[in-house]
Amino acid sequence: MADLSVLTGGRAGDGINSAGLLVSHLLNRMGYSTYMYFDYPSLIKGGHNFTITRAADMPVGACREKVDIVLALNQDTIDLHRDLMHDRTVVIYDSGKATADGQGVPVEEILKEEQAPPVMGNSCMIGAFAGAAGIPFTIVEEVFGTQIPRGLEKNLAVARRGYGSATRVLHIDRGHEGPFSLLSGNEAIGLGLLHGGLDAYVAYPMTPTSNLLHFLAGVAEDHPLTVVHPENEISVILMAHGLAYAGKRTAVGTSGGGFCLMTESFSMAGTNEVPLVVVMGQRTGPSTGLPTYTGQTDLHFMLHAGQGEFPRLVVAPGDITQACAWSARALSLAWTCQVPAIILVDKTLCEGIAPLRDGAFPPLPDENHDVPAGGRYRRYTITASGISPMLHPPVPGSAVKANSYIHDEAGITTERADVTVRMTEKRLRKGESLLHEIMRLDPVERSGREGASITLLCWGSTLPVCREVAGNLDFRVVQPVVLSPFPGEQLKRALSGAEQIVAVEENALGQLAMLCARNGITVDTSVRKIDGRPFAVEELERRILEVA
Amino acid sequence: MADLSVLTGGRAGDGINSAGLLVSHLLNRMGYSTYMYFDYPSLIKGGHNFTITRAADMPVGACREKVDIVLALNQDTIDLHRDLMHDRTVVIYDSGKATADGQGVPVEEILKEEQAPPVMGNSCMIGAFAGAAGIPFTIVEEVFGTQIPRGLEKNLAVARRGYGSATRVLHIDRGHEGPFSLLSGNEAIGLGLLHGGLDAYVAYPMTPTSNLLHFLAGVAEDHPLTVVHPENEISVILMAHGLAYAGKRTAVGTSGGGFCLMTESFSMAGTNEVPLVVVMGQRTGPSTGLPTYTGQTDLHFMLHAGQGEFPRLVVAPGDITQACAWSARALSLAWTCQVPAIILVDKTLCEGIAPLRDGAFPPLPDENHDVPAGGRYRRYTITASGISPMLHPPVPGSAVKANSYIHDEAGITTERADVTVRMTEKRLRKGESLLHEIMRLDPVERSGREGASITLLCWGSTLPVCREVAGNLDFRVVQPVVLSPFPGEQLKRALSGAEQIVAVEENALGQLAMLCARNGITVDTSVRKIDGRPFAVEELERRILEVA
Amino acid sequence: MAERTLITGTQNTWCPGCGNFTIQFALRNAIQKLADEGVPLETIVLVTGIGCHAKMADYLDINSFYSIHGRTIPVATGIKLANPELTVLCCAGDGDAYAEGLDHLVFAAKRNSDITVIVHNNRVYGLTTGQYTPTSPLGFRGRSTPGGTIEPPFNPLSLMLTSGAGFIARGTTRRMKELEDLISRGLRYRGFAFIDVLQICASYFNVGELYDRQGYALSGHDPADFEAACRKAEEWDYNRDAPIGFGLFYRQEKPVFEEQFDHRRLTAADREDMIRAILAAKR
Amino acid sequence: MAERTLITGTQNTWCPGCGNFTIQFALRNAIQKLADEGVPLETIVLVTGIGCHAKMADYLDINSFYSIHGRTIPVATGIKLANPELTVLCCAGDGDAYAEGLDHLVFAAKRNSDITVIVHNNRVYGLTTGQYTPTSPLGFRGRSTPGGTIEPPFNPLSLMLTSGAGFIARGTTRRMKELEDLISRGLRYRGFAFIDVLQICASYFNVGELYDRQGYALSGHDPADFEAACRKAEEWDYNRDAPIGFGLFYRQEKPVFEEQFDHRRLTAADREDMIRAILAAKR
Ligand SMILES: Cc1ncc(C[n+]2csc(CCOP(=O)(O)OP(=O)(O)O)c2C)c(N)n1
Ligand SMILES: Cc1ncc(C[n+]2csc(CCOP(=O)(O)OP(=O)(O)O)c2C)c(N)n1
Ligand code: SF4
Ligand code: SF4
Ligand SMILES: [Mg+2]
Ligand SMILES: [Mg+2]
Repeated sequence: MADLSVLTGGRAGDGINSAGLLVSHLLNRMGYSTYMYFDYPSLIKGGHNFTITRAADMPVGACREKVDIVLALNQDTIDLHRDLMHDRTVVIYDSGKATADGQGVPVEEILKEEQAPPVMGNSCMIGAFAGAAGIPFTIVEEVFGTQIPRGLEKNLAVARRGYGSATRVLHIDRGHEGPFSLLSGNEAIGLGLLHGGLDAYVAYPMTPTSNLLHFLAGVAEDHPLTVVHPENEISVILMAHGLAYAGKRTAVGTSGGGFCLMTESFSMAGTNEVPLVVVMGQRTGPSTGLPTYTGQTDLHFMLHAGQGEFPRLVVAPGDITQACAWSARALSLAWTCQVPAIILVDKTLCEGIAPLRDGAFPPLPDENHDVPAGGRYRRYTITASGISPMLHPPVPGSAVKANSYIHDEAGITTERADVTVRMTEKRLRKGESLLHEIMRLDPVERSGREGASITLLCWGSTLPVCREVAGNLDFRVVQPVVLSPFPGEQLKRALSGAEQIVAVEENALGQLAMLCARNGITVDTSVRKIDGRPFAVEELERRILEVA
Repeated sequence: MADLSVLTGGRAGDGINSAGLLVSHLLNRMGYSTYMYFDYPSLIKGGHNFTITRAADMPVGACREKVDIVLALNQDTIDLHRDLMHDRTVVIYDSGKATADGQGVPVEEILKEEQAPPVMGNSCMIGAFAGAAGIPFTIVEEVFGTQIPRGLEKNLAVARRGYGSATRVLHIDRGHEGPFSLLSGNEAIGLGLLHGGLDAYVAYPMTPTSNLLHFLAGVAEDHPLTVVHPENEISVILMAHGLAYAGKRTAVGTSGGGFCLMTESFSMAGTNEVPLVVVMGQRTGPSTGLPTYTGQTDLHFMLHAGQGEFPRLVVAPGDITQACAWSARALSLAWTCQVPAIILVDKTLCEGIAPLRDGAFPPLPDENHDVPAGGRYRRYTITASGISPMLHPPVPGSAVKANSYIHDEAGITTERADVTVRMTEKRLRKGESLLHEIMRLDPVERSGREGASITLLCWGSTLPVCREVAGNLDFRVVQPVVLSPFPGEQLKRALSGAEQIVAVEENALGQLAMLCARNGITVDTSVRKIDGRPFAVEELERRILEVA
Repeated sequence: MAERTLITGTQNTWCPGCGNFTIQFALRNAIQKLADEGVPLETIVLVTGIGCHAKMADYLDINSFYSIHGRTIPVATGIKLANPELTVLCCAGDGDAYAEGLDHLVFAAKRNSDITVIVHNNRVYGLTTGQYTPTSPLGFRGRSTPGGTIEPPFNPLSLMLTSGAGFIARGTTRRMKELEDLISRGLRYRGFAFIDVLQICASYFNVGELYDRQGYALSGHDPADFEAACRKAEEWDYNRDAPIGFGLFYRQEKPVFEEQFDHRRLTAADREDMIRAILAAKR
Repeated sequence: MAERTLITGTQNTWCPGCGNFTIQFALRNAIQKLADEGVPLETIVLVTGIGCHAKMADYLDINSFYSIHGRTIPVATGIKLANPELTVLCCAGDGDAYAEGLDHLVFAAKRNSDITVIVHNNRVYGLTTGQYTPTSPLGFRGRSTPGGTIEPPFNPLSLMLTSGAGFIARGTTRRMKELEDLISRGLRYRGFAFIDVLQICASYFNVGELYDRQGYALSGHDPADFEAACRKAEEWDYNRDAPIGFGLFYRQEKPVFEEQFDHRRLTAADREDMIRAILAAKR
């Protein structure tokens, strides 16, 4: 079984993320499934950044504890990562910047001779990597051709010299997968939203969803998509309210701190029934916490944010493909059921890079809101489903009235007890309708061996690592993708027959386990991680075997 | 058994709340326990306002479904409240403004003859009420003497005329209770905070806690208390952070919408360990909802608000006396354990008026933070209890560093995995320490008959109505006053032997029941109310008997 | 549309004598005039905050978005962005627009969002029973400041001038005809139109007499002259007694925010092509 | 105190060439000067937001409150209110103080809170990788505006003038000595002192050359003259090329917010008397 891990490290600001991505693309074109993790502190230049690209002949979505190749753009990369190296780890390093046992690449000399600027140093190292790994240079040419927009010739020249300078130490055969489109989670969410009919995206930058803003702002350069970055998150969500009220499918993106500022208007969506979608990227908290590291600590906050009670959709995709598919569905469901929706992700998923697989672009229902003929339009008409026909201004002859107060069917404020009850009941029925829609969409994913004695229960970005561990240990995995409305029946069914349920979560309190307990599902034991770093495969295996 | 209900009604802006309060004071001085409910829509003048004062020879804290006397300052009071009247309800009305079967009081003529201004009309009606109810006029004099700051003589003269104009229809004997200090919930919270050592209060007006701001602003006129009303709620909680960091015991007050704006800084208190107290008055939601009506819909929002995981104190007092005592304790505990605290109340409690009873001013521990001698002060020193010694600047020779990032013991930002884990564990231990403190304070209240087959489980302002119903039906009542950290053991103990647990809540989802389920406590059935109005005694009785 | 009146049947709960009635009439007339000129009524959208002023959303029979306290402006910008054919206006309170949500006001002016903001500046929080606002005079005794405020007011006109607003006016509920005219002009202005309306609060700040005594209609003032507008705006600082000018202080055309977006709709096919192209580049 | 240096041992992670280093040195020197004059170091408190600028909290060995993005100012006011003996200053970013938390800036100026606010105005969001801020020039290409911004910047000095700030200055990291002097004066000013510092961002907005070319030190300008300060502030609009003045634009004494509170501490006995008196009045 092929399974290769490549660590690419260097100073922040030196393009480590791009270099790691090129490594991924090379291995992608070689016919492997890849996964890339990007680790960086909160600073712009000078600190240490690294990526780990893993390539295998099966789907992977997590790192292993050791790497096979280290591509060192500086000395730190060698010194800081000794614990990640094994006996046969090959170190390829820029010999002008580091010394090590391994293959030195005289980057500076090569650049000088090729009259190339210093930024092309990474191309030289990538070339050396390809040479050492036995990747045909034609693949380097293919990858550079699509991935390097400027100075292709010169970059290739430099890469060829790096390639030539390397001794072949590995013999990677061609694999049989892909090639896939490699996407970050943010990009996958963006594409999913676009598939779901996104008209507008509004956001204020915040790790780990800033790159979704950047991605969609790029799309908006060439396409009729409205992308706005306003003065703060309060403005973000209120602009979204305005856009959606007037008929544009709108999403916003943020992280915990920014979401806090949105909660008041999130609750407003509960009452005024304006469909909103929030992409919410978790990171290590509380408060500013570790802004560039991961966590799964905001589940219950998302389930309950905002005063008052109202139905909401919370989906927590587990990998790139689910992220794309469920972002599309979230936008579509928010509009069908006129509820606020949260796409709950985290730094691991947002900034990890992996192949987009089948199922990323599900068919979506047409939403048409039949408006009863005759008489004036009433925005909040009471219906059996709890869902009122939604029109947007202009509606000839009618006023469309949205209202944050308790209101009557026409949207006029009321303080009457009976109307308050009827409108609350309408909201509850809308929640039922939403649950009904969810039921049809397989809200609980299962994999691994049916009938296995141990079931790993997980949510969000721990899915791939759980899948791999379950594969290795012959366990089963159950993942509720939808967390609100809670698919209790499906989850119970998926878990039926489980002898031992082990919840795997990247938080301290066991938030999914809490949610299960509330719904009458008992988790037997938990494995938790709280240091801001995602589980490595062997780490999770060890931790599970300790308790299971 | 004496049990009298008096409805006082009139136009908004006509001082109905004050009139109702005078009625309460008269009955208080007559030796009864009183409770006053105030019902008003969200407008300033012209809409309909009413109060219901209930007086009995036992503690009461809720209204009955019918009233015995209607004091009508306008026609609406008679027309709108027919459903509250029974066969023998006595209507006393201003004969210049209304017509009814009952006792008309010629208010306008009396005012004219006494050369009194129109605002004294209410005094005339109060006098008539006292006359009709057989309350000695000396009691009117006593009450007016303490409660009417300006124009006492003229008000008394007018009241005497009203008194004389009334036919005595009731024979209220002197009771044997009190007289008590009658306080609104807001005032009780204010006094509790003052007892707890409050130095500063910061708030932006919002129903139902605006009157706490007004009350404390009044106190600050004569006493060294810092009261600030800044530009918005974000500023409110951040000023509180600054005040508390620099050593002032500070509380803030708001309702759901304002709390939303505070969540980001609430989470900051999780990380920077600055003690904060938030008085959070629930009203009917979601969003603006019914701003002047009640609800218990924000419990889970309070338990989970803010990104990340950190211990917090949430107390939900059930009556005026608990409100005072637990506000004092909340401030004290926030400082002892360096956690953010929420005093979770609602419109019913905040704006209801009732006697303050024994136990309102509990003794509080001295908090002294022993700082290990030698070396520089480290704000976040890791300790077994999770609680670090807290000093405020100036500390000679040391810098006091608060930080919203994950930090080391000195308060310097870190991104290290190991320190992140240690600091998270420190926070968890702090939660344990808080729970330990809570244990010693009787966090679960019980009343009614031990061993009764039916136990009413309630939280917050439904306590008094549950107590009364339990008294009538020979049930038992259990009320967790502290909701976070959850006193699971105590609650289980309090509920042990319960044959049927009926949760009584003013929300649609059964939020306490949900919290119990999560903690392994099963509620058998629920009685819920969602129209923004508190339970009346008979209503709750009926509802319980339907399901129990 | 002929059969539609502009007033809903909802019971009005403003206090007797409240200036909001005047604003309501002025606004209704201004809207009626737009309609008479052929602007379809259903293309007009009102956004309100929370406060006495905000009840306008219930009382006017036009599209409305009754938002939350302090948050009219970004909603209005969102609506205009969604559909530039709509005429979007806000009725905001002074607590609303000058305290709770001040930043939005500054940014809408800065970006020149094509909306009209009418601030019902009664210089008090009406609906929450009379606390001071950013434009209450120094020493104002409200329920949160029983001893009088210790903060002087700021001057919203000056603030709007420095923020880049292209249409800046002040009206008062004591001069309804002029107010109606200002609103009409604001609604027609392409860009961010700001109208501060000194509104009487009959219950908590009843200073009609002051506005009558000190007020005068601007005349001979050139609204194209920025410096002159600054001086004129500074004439009265919302605090001390001084002449209070009513009328248009400043007017200038600027590039409009919402016009700089691509407002075409993507067809479903375009959309899928776009996605395919992006995916191809990532392979 | 002699043994305390003002710099912590924390590893510095600003980019090479970043203007923050200059601000750090200027600030350290200004604080050292205060200390030399007898102000105890432990009475100085620094509040920072979140951003590159904010790392100052880790690097300076003085009391600090490392707050959240956009929220330095109300924290600083709270600290000063709690203890008027403290000298309180903020290091804020331009994203921080001009976008996320603009309202606090206006209100601190309005109420004349006795704090000093230093805005590290690099005209870009540094830490989130180079998006535009409210002072980026029109057309700025950042990662959220790859085609260039469509909003002109606003002028923070003008905004502070209309907001009532009593001390308004502009410095730059290209002129460290002058900057140090401005900070020193700001820290000594009784009231709200605002210093906009045009800071170089080596990674995302490296316009040192522009500030050198267009910059000049104010001279012959009377900071007591409000009108002159307004004109001076308008000389450069943070957008087009124009002379950029550095120095003190405006200075005036005003009543200080925190001085109007009663700062006595209640004894426990006073406290219980007070409660008893209130209870008695409610009986
Ligand atoms: C976030 C939030 N804070 C506070 C309130 C309470 N509140 C409702 S209206 C209002 C003041 C309204 O004042 P203003 O905007 O001047 O309107 P007016 O009533 O004077 O027309 C306040 C503080 C609220 N609804 N939401
Ligand atoms: C509420 C919130 N929104 C967004 C962020 C993400 N964020 C961190 S720093 C920053 C921008 C900082 O820009 P600026 O204040 O100009 O500081 P600089 O880095 O340029 O010094 C942003 C948007 C955050 N931490 N909190
Ligand atoms: S309180 Fe003032 S603003 Fe509100 S309705 Fe009454 S008079 Fe009008
Ligand atoms: S990004 Fe800019 S502001 Fe931030 S450290 Fe680097 S040079 Fe300085
Ligand atoms: Mg107002
Ligand atoms: Mg900046």
